[in-house]
Amino acid sequence: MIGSAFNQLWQSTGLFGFLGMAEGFGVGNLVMILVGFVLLYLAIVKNFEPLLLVTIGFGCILSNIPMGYAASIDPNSGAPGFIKLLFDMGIDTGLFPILIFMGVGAMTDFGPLIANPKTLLLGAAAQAGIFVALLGALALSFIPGINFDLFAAGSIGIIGGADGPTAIYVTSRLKPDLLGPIAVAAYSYMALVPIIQPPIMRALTTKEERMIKMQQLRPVSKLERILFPLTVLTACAILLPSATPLIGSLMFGNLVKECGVTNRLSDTMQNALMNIVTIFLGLSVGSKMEASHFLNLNTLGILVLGMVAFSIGTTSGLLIAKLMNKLDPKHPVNPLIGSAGVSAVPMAARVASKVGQESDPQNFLLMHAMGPNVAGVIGSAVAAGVLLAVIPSMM
Amino acid sequence: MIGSAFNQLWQSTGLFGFLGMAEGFGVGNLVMILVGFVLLYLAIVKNFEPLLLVTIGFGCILSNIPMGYAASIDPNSGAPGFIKLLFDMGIDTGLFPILIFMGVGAMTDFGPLIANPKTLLLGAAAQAGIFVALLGALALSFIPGINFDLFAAGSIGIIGGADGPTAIYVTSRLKPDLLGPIAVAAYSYMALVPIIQPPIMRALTTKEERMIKMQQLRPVSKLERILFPLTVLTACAILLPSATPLIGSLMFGNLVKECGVTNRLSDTMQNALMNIVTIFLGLSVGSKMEASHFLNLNTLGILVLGMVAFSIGTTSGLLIAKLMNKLDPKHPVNPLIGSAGVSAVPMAARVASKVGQESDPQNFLLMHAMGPNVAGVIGSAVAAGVLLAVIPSMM
Amino acid sequence: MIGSAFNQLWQSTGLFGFLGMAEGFGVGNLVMILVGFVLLYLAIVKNFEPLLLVTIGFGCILSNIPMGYAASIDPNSGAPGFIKLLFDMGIDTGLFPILIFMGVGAMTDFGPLIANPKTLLLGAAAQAGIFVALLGALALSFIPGINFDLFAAGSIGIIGGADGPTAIYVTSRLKPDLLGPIAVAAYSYMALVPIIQPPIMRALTTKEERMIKMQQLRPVSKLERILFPLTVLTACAILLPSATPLIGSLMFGNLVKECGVTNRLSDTMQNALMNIVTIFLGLSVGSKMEASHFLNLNTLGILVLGMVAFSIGTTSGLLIAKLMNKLDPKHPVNPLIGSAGVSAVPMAARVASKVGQESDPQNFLLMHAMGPNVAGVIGSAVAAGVLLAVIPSMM
Amino acid sequence: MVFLAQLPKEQLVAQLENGVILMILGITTVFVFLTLLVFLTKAMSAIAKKIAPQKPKAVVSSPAAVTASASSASEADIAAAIVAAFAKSKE
Amino acid sequence: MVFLAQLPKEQLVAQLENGVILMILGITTVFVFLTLLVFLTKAMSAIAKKIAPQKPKAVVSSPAAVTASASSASEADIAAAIVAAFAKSKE
Amino acid sequence: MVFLAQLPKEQLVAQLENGVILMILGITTVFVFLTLLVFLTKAMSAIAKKIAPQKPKAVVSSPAAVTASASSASEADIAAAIVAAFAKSKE
Ligand code: NA
Ligand code: NA
Ligand code: NA
Repeated sequence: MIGSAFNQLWQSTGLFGFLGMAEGFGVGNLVMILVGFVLLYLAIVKNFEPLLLVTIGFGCILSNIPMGYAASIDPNSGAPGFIKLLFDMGIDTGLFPILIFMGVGAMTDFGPLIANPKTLLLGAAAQAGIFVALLGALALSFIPGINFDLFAAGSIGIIGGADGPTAIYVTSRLKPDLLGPIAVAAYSYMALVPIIQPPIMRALTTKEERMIKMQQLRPVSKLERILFPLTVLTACAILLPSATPLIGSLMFGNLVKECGVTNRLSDTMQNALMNIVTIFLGLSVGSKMEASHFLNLNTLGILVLGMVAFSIGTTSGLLIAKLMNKLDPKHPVNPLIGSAGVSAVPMAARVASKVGQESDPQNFLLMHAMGPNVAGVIGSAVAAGVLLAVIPSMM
Repeated sequence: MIGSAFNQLWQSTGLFGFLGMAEGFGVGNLVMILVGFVLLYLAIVKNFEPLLLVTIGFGCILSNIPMGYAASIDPNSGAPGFIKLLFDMGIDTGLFPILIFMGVGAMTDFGPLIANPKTLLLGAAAQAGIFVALLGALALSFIPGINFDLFAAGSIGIIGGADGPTAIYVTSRLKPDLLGPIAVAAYSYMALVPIIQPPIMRALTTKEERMIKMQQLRPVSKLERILFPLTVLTACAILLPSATPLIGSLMFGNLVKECGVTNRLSDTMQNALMNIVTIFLGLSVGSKMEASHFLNLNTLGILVLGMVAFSIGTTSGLLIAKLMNKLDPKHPVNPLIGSAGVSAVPMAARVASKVGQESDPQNFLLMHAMGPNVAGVIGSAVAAGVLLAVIPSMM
Repeated sequence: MIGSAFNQLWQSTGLFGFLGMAEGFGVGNLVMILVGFVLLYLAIVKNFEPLLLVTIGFGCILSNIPMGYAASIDPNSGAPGFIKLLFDMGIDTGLFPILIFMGVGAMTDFGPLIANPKTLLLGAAAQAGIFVALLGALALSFIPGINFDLFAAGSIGIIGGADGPTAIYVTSRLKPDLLGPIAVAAYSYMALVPIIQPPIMRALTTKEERMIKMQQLRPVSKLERILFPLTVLTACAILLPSATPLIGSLMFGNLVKECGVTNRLSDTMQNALMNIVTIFLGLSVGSKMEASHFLNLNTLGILVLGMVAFSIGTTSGLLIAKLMNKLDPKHPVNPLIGSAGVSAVPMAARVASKVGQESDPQNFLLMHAMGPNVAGVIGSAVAAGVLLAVIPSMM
Repeated sequence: MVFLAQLPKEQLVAQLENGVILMILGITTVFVFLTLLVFLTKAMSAIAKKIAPQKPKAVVSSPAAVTASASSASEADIAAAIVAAFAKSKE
Repeated sequence: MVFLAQLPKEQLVAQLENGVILMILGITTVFVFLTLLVFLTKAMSAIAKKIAPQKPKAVVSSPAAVTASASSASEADIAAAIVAAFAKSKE
Repeated sequence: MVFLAQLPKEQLVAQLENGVILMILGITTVFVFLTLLVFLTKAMSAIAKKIAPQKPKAVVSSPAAVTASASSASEADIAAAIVAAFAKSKE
């Protein structure tokens, strides 16, 4: 009798599960746990977007412990695990990325964009990466072993938006199974921006272009800062209602910050609320790192396409900046700030500034690059709105 | 084929919806969005209860964007919008106003009330406005185009409680459709207290009465501060269980603050938790600003009755204070503090103090007015308990 | 007609309920409310774990107000009370204790344990109390009037884990009806550790043993602190997946704290999130203090068994420490630190230090006692994992 | 502007009668409850004085600290934090 | 490594066609929207200047303050940590 | 006081047998798990020393900082409050 109890206990060990002796578990779980440890390594040692990659990595590990049922329903008790509860609460419903976006809005300074609105076009140009990657995903599907439908392709494309919450929101709406690899790709490449972008920037610009000095930004009044989120919201309401959740929450956070009479709400959005949601969101996204959806050629395809998306976005941002200089030579734009249009706030803007100072240490581009950088956030949300409005009606 | 896709996109623009070409949307949405902007204007420029009116206003705008489905179910995907999620989570269940009330309890100092308990009667008197407005709502219903049933009348009456969370809680229980106009009326009139009350106060008191100096309040011990919330809770348990959620959460917050051994909970109740819930509650309440429930004569009736409720409450508070002076001339009460019994904490108490100083700049009434002011919060919750207990059994 | 309305109101008073005139209520509610006041007294005046006992006590009072329906469904409206909402959200699902455990992990310093890992054995030994109490519960059931099934016995045993969230988590999974008495016993005895343990400690040790000085703990590197939670997690994944929720969340919190790149998440886990969840959890647990499940001999049995569990845990911790000294005399262990293995962090460690200084005021044991103290937390979670994995399959 | 269908007159009259009852009931209850609370509070203070006679510690707090609504809390928060911090630091 | 069943070729071609449409549609919309926003922002600034002419208050804020992503809050964390450390060290 | 119906004796005996099994199983598992952890922790420390040999950075932190329960966080709260208050007051 004790023997049978010990046997019962042995059958409930993780080892039993890793060896594939329990239904639904196997060595794939072990591999995914190792992937989780790699994410922790990248986050902690390499400092890759640690807030998200620590939580995603840990969520991946917990969810892959055999018979831990942290992210699924325990078949014995019928009770959902705590990560499944969090997932159902905030990812399945889309609530968590929206709340994160409120906090992002409350942390964003649109001042540089208001001072120089034409940098919005750079933020628009850099979204080309999204659609090229989308097309690439559909093309790659001709390769045996890689299969992306239109929903998957849209989710993969949005990696090129270089904006974590937007990528998670779109994927949770279109193709939740791919949340794991897509979120990991999005955050990893955002962390890799200082490595991905500079070679492209140097290749596509001349030294003279990189030395272009831009006019100092004019001061922006408090009233303009208050009216700007309302202006964007109005444009969104008239033109693209499907972007309401993303653009609306971003602009809500920004208005709460800028209006000056709701500072306690702004403070909570940026801190307590954002941190709580980040913890829950990271664990939940990590729970989608399942062997069956991760250990296949599709994931490889996603990683390749994510890199393509970032590169194309960088390129088109740079090229449009050069085109703007041709069309309007009186107000020169340093083309390096075009690459900041991919978003990846504020990393991409810092990279633009740093590459600029290689050519002229006295040329401070950071503030100028913040314009296209935050424009890229709006641009990605607009692109997300198009994907969410059109893709479901195409299938 | 591209043409049809562009057509598809055109049919998903907000403009298409505003023009009434999409089912369920129309120019009413546009009007409600303008109402939302007016609320933002009142909040930001006129400083009308900004924490609530910014969030309600923004929630109103987002919810009225055609085909944004922020506060309803997207018919294409079947997914609820994020404001609908928040509404179902906290308003439909009644949870959010209760949590706010905990925070209010943790912010309230009942010291002045404990030092001078007879000011509780002033807080009782000022609730007359609630019931007069209730009756008024039923009377107004004889006018064609205005229709309030008993549930609506109770919800309208509670505007006279001059207490935001109480008004939202009662309305969410009795008549959720009216949440929008009732919350807006309640918060607007609370912000307008410095304009509504002084003329009534001057008209109903003589200069001698306004110059009455009151005895300095005695010190209140820590033990009394701890026992007070428990005393009120006990009275509520014995007499009026239907007020348990409101009185109970208010007194819970107050005990957590006063007991001295749970400061970290008190701090969170007043800050992180309260701010998070305020954001969620404001957006959710705003989502009830629908054209179909707002753009009719009823809303006009609600605005008129809210004003009546505040005026009657102010009047009865003043008159009872004068009566108390007649009955007990040895402990004179400055009748101006009677008007603070409507709640609208701490605005009404400040108004009492300011009007008092017009007649005698050396007469500091603020602390004396805080007694009836917080008594009004208890009084409104008691009145709410009666409405919640009796109205459903009358229909 | 007014008469009938007043009668209606009288029938909705708490008094009517206490007198047993309303179905489902009676004098038992009154007794439970008094029990709630006793808990508040213990928390506020005697300083017994105030964060939990204030909230549990208040939850008990609110839930027992007749016809307040704070923790049940109002039969008239069909709406659940706010404490029932919180209970269903976080206790029924098991989410709240898990989130608390994250915060505990983020507050725990495993340094002393890493520096002297053999103290893990002391944390193991002290779990004997859990299983002795479990057996005791089953034996006591032979007494008429006391009845515990295996689920109840497991929940009672876990009181001996001396760890609040673990006790609440296990009980919520195995026997939610007993949540009230078990949580109260667990927290009360944790507060009583300075009274329960010292006599046992003095009785089982000689003065020489109590004067044993231990080698100074070696410094622990940051890398070790990061690797430790991952090591424990790995062991848990391989051996005891059923402990994943508890061990996993504890180690997640600890990694977030120690890794150094996610401080804002760690701060929120320890403060805003932990406080919010504590408020919700305490009220919810208090709602399980129902007359029908509390006012019987079982509760008396639980209180006796809880005391037995603490005493046995203390004893076995001490005895194993003495055994370790026999087996490895070169690295002497002061047996007093063995009693800290019951957890009750950090109270038990402080008690060990204080009793040690009675014999030698220059002997500072606190840091040495923290090792077994936090080991006890891991030990209890492991024991919980066994109970959760085996008990359901035995019935 | 939406025009709502008018309720039938009998219902309106019945409602009005119920409203009058509610008013009487409500005002009575509020006054009874708060009057009772006056006496309970006085009794409570008397008991408190007996239990802890020489501890009339805090003077009723200053105007700045007296706030009970969310909107006015920001200054008060800061003030309260300073005060609390100072008080604790001097313990 | 899991090998997925290949989708039928006709579906892949149809998808690709839809993808091209999506691309044209998406890039067009993004450009139209953000171009419109350029003009709206300029108009907004002009209106703002009319409403409140002499309030060009804030210089565009310093680089340190310009952050829009969660990951960039670390400086604030560090500052808080320094301050907390100081506080502790003076105990 | 509620008197509960007595469970049948056979069930009580069966339960007790299961309880003994649980006890043996539980105590064994706890000891095996934590003993294993002793060795794993030692191995981990050895590996850590190899990876980063000259970084025995922090002395084991002071008693005041060693807390693992919710109730003991108050000092840190107070410190944070003081700091926050000061910071705000200097704005
Ligand atoms: Na972007
Ligand atoms: Na009131
Ligand atoms: Na323990």
